[in-house]
Amino acid sequence: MKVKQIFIALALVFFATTMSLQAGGSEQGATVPDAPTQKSVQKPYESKTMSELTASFWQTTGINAIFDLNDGEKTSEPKGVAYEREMNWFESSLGRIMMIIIAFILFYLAIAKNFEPLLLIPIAFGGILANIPLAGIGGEHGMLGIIYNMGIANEFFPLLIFMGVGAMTDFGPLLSNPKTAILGGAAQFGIFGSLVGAVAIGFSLQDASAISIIGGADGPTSIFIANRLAPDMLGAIAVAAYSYMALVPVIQPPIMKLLTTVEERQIVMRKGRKVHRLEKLLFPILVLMLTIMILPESAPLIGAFTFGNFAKESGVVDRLSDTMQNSLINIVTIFLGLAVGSKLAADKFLVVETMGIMIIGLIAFSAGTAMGVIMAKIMNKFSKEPINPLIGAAGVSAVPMSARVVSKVGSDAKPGNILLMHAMGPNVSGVIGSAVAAGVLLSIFK
Amino acid sequence: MKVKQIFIALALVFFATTMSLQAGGSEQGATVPDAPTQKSVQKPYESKTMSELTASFWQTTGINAIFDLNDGEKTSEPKGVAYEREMNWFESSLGRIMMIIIAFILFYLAIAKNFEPLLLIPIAFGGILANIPLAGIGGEHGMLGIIYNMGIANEFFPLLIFMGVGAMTDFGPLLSNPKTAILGGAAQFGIFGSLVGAVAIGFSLQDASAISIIGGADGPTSIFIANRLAPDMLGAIAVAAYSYMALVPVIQPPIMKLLTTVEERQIVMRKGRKVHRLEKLLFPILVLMLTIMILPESAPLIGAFTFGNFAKESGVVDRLSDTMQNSLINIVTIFLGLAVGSKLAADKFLVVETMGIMIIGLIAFSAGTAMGVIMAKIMNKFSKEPINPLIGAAGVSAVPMSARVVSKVGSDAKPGNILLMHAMGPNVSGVIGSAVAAGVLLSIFK
Amino acid sequence: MKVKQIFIALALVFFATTMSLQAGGSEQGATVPDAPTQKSVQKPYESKTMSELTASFWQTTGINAIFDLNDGEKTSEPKGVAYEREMNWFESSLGRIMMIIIAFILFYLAIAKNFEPLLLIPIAFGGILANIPLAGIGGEHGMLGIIYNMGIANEFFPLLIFMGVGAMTDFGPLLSNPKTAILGGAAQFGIFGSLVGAVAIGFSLQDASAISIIGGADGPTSIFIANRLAPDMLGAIAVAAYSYMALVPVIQPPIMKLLTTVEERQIVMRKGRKVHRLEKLLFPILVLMLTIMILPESAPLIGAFTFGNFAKESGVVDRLSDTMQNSLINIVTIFLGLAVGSKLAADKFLVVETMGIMIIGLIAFSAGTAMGVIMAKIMNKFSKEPINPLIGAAGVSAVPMSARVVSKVGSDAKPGNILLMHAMGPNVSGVIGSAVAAGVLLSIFK
Amino acid sequence: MEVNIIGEALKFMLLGMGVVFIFLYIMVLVIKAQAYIIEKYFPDKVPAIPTSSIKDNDEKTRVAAVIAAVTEFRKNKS
Amino acid sequence: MEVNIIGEALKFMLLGMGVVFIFLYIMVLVIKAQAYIIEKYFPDKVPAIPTSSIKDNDEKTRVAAVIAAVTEFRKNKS
Amino acid sequence: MEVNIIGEALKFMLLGMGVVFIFLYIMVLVIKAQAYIIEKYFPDKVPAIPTSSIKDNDEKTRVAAVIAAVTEFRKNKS
Ligand code: NA
Ligand code: NA
Ligand code: NA
Repeated sequence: MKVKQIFIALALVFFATTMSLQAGGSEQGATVPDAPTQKSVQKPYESKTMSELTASFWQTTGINAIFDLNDGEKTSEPKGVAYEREMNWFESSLGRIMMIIIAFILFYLAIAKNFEPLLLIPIAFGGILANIPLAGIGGEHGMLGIIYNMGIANEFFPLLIFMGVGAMTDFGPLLSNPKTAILGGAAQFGIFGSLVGAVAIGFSLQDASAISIIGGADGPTSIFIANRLAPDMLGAIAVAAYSYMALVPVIQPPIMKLLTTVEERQIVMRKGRKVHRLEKLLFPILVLMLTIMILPESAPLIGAFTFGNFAKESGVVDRLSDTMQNSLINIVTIFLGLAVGSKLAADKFLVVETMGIMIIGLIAFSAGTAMGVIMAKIMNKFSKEPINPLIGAAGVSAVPMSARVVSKVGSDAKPGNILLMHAMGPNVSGVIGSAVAAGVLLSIFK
Repeated sequence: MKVKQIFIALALVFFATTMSLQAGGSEQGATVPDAPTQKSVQKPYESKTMSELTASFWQTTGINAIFDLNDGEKTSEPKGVAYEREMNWFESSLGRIMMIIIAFILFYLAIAKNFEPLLLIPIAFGGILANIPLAGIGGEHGMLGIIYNMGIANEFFPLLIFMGVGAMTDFGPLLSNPKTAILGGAAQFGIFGSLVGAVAIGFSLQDASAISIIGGADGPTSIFIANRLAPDMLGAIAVAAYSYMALVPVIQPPIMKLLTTVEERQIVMRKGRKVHRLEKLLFPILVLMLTIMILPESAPLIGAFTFGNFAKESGVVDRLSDTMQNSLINIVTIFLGLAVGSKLAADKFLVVETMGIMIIGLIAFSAGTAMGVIMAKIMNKFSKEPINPLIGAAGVSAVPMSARVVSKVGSDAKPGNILLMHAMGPNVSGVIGSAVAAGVLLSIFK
Repeated sequence: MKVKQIFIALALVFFATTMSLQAGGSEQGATVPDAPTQKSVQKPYESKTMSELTASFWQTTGINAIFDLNDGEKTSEPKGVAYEREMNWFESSLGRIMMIIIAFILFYLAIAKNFEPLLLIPIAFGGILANIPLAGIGGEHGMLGIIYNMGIANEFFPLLIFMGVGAMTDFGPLLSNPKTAILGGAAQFGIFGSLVGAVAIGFSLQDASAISIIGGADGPTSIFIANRLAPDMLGAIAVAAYSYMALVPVIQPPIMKLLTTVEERQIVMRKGRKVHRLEKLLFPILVLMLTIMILPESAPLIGAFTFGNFAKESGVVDRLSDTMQNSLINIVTIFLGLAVGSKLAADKFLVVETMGIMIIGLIAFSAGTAMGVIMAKIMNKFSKEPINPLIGAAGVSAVPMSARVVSKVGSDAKPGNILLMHAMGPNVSGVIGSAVAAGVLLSIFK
Repeated sequence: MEVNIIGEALKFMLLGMGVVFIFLYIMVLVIKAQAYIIEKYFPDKVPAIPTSSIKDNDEKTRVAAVIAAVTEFRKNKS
Repeated sequence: MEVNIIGEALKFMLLGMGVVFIFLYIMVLVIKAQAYIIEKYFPDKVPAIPTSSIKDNDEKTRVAAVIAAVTEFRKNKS
Repeated sequence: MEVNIIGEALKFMLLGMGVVFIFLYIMVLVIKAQAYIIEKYFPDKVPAIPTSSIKDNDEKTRVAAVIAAVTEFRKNKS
């Protein structure tokens, strides 16, 4: 067969030439004086008996690592070994198992309940990987650590996600009925109300601000702010933000029903006016200009968001807009989820603060929902056109889940009453509102 | 509801276990002696009255930043704070507004006139983001700065773009009528002619070389060379190169008409010979071998270009070739555009050199077009087969715009005379020609 | 024309404003005291006569670089100039030509013989680029060096490939007939047998371990392990692994035929049981849990692999799973291939060790194939259900080539006997087996 | 001291909610103004955005065309 | 010394092949146990995995539908 | 001095345009030689490049097939 012949001939030529020619050259090449040695130094390997070898293998099994409580294993830190500390016995054993169980519960919610699977599956899997003993996957040279340093530590991935979300967002419903934007403002009470709560239970003002952004119901914004104001709590904040976003169908409906009467939930809203294409094209630019004038601190977030939206609405760069909405955002979602999951390592997540963050986050979501609904009730009183108070709940953002939840609760109250488009207005203005609130918090601590 | 029960149970277990177990462990975990402190130090927050708070918020608004002329704001530098300098009043106020207006004009050209929207929209949007006061989006830790360091400062993105362009290029028309390659050489007079012009108006030889590459009408090549020879002017050079490429339909036709008679423009060219598939497969390798022998300095550019083309023509790696032509080049285009746009910051763009660069760039484009047409006229004189002199203009590259412009001017002169395929020969050889010229300039200053 | 007017007006405004306003500001802006000088220092250019200029250009041609044997060119190192050394005359001339010829042979195998083109084409092209004199494409600031540092030096790309392969893998055939997994274990004898061979011919234990992993027939695993145990030999190991994977259709059939009778090759296997969807969903999690318990050292590899598979089987994140299987793995394949190819530089590849690595690799492949077939013969003896010994050969992994080869040899012996699905079981368990073997080797040298 | 820090948080709330509402309120005004201006100067007729997206999307368009055709075909059959 | 190093390599082989076989053997047992349990507790009926993948893939689904339709159409024609 | 620097630039032009033309001229010669050789030794018959691209592209192929089918169907109808 021809291939074999070529192969053999090649090998022979190679062998002959290399051997003869390298003879002189190689000693010259082998030494690089006055330079870092190119050959990595290998530890001398000491001979071991078969049982010594087996015993030393046993030391590297996970079973041993988990059951040996005093093995002095170190934490994994994406910033490097200088930031590592020794784990206590709980973190290196039972804590790991608890976190893996939590990951399984997140899998269950994602797959069986379909709660935000695009986020929960990578996060929970990252959580498992981060809790594997000895492997150091969350460390500087581990896969999760590499990804973390690539895009979380510098806030790059959240901005790319925001860009993609911008390219997927249709501002039509908001432009069609602009006053619903106010509802997206009211729901930001979730942020500032929980801020007060957080300082009340003992967090510092800056930490409390970072935590309260969970009330913005917006993953990228939460990561962005946490990274600036309280990087140590980034993991718990991001996990809380995404978990509650996933739990929106569980958290919001009871609050919505509590604050509204059946009659209010049955209110049918009028169809908004038709929106000119030029309005959609100019809107992202207008929002960006407003941001520049009022609140440059929010400009990275709103800049990325409006860039994505402008690219889509321009209609002339569909190649790029499609890429933002698909391959780019998908790649970043995988990476972001895994890297956020790395903060589910027992030594980082199972700390006292986490419980506080989870509680404050829940309060923030509830307060935002409640204030959105209340503001919608007030607007309904004073508005000529009827406003269904349910759409106020969509103001927390959590695009597009909360708008879907609103629509579902609405059609439960009155079958056929589709509120989805009406809820999208507060929903997308809630994204802008959260970014503005984030900018205010950043500007305070600048 | 089941989910809630799970949730509550989980929270209780979590609370109980963490509290009791961490009690002993956490003080051990909290302190990392002899290591960089893990907890980022937060500035102590001093109590402020409501009006102090409002006043200090006002300091962080964009309106204040633009109207306060003596706020001593610093420039944003991707290389880090050590490279920052204080802005003068013009750069921090009126300059920003001028640049944002320029961005709007680029948007108009991209959307309404459809001039290179894939490049102008990201560049112009990046330009707006780079001119936002206080946000530092163009700085080392800002989104644009991160992207800049990721792929412009090291010339990686231009090469990836070249790879994708290679995978999109069909060398068939060139192989079918090889002597048209000479026209792609003549048009490089745009580079060397404008080099003379640039030194004449006072640029140094090395700066002049970097600027004159704009005449190559090739964005990635321009960025590659500017980065090597005159990194400070990279922004203006890249913007000039892409802007003039976008303006090819405006710049070229008058020159083409000036230098040709109506009869010449009406010349019908014969269809080229059929090209064997093997020729297309071997051509990228041949070009690369020639480059290695004559001009290794051009090898990064031509290497990336021929790799893309070879992957496509091999016919066995369509997965990879499709990726180069779509998701990869789209992602890189978004990033490259934004990062180039970051050089539209007023403090970098509104300098005296920029005007010179814009003027020299225009001269370069015009000189290249003219020399291409003149050479085509000469070839038409001496060739057996008729050559329409218009196709010489496509030699500047600017693939595929200038070939389209040639075809349009040709069919204006004689309806039904489609020169597109004939113009593609000089067009793609112009890309090679520019890369060769770039290599010569690099080799001179090595 | 409107555009021109805008353009001219813009230029005039720009010119006027910049000139007048910058007059005061620019001297302030131009100097950055006490900071790294922003303006890169340019070498003063000394005037040259035309013949001096031509002569100095000649010095930068590739022809000169290859024929001038004592030009003292340095190697290109992705780690930076400190790691460079001077080349000997062979490496800087004849060696380059030999390597380019080897690249051509790889092209021939990829295109004409269709052997693993997705890997061989980027690797071979990277090999050409790495052997270009003077261009330094494989160095720290060259395209290949940038990619190498981005994803090979830190083992990131192999893990991403593994993730994508996981998302493409269907464990159905293995779950349907689980005992065939044992065959994927037997074939790992290729690794450990060749380890003995490698120490016998003089490699150190650690180097021998790194080399023997070629017997795992798995590119990403090879790169991962080589990077940990013997980074200096990474290039030759990766090239050997991928080349032999490409040559599976040449290497395996003779061994398979030698060790089996025609009757054995004609054995028809029964169709496996139907697999429940839940089994497929849980399997990646189970494998990961086993890995955590027994062998955390394998967790990065198996973690990435099972993440991809779990994402696919979950059925709720098809966006992400599609991305892993397409745009992400394609992008990484391009980069990985080019970066591995950079190790085909003559100064790195044409060393005495390479010949040893190529020979050991071939032995490893052959030994693995043989032991897989022998184990299948033994299992056939003791099993109630008939087992075609050919499927043992698929245990080396090299997914899915070796399973295809098995199927081909099987249907050659008995037309219509499709063994593909039966061979997929050992094939995918061979991937897991290699990762486990890799973990054992890592744990020994920890 | 603890009362004090809660007081600060309440001030933050006042400032934050104030800025959020002001921002969104100006946004509402700007949207309305823009709608008014565009309706006045670009009534009805489709704006000058070229449909070059079609070039990039001929795949989609073709699929859409096929679907339309098949739908029609099914209708006609039943 | 060289004999010694080969001895070490042989020990590695013993350990390595042992761990590989143990790992895969436990895996086989776990697969069988899992299959037994799932067959027992989730017999036949499709598990609770939602088909939300369809949402993400309506493009594919549509293409499939079109292909089905055209296939049918061709059959009917001939 | 300024005359001098322009002189240098002119020399650069000479060298640069020279190299560009030489490079492209050799390229033209090589293209012609290649065409001659290929025409001579691989006349007409399609070269040995496998059409494995089809494997990667079955989606496209299917869409194309569907389009062809529908086109045919439309033709037949009218
Ligand atoms: Na929000
Ligand atoms: Na050019
Ligand atoms: Na294997």
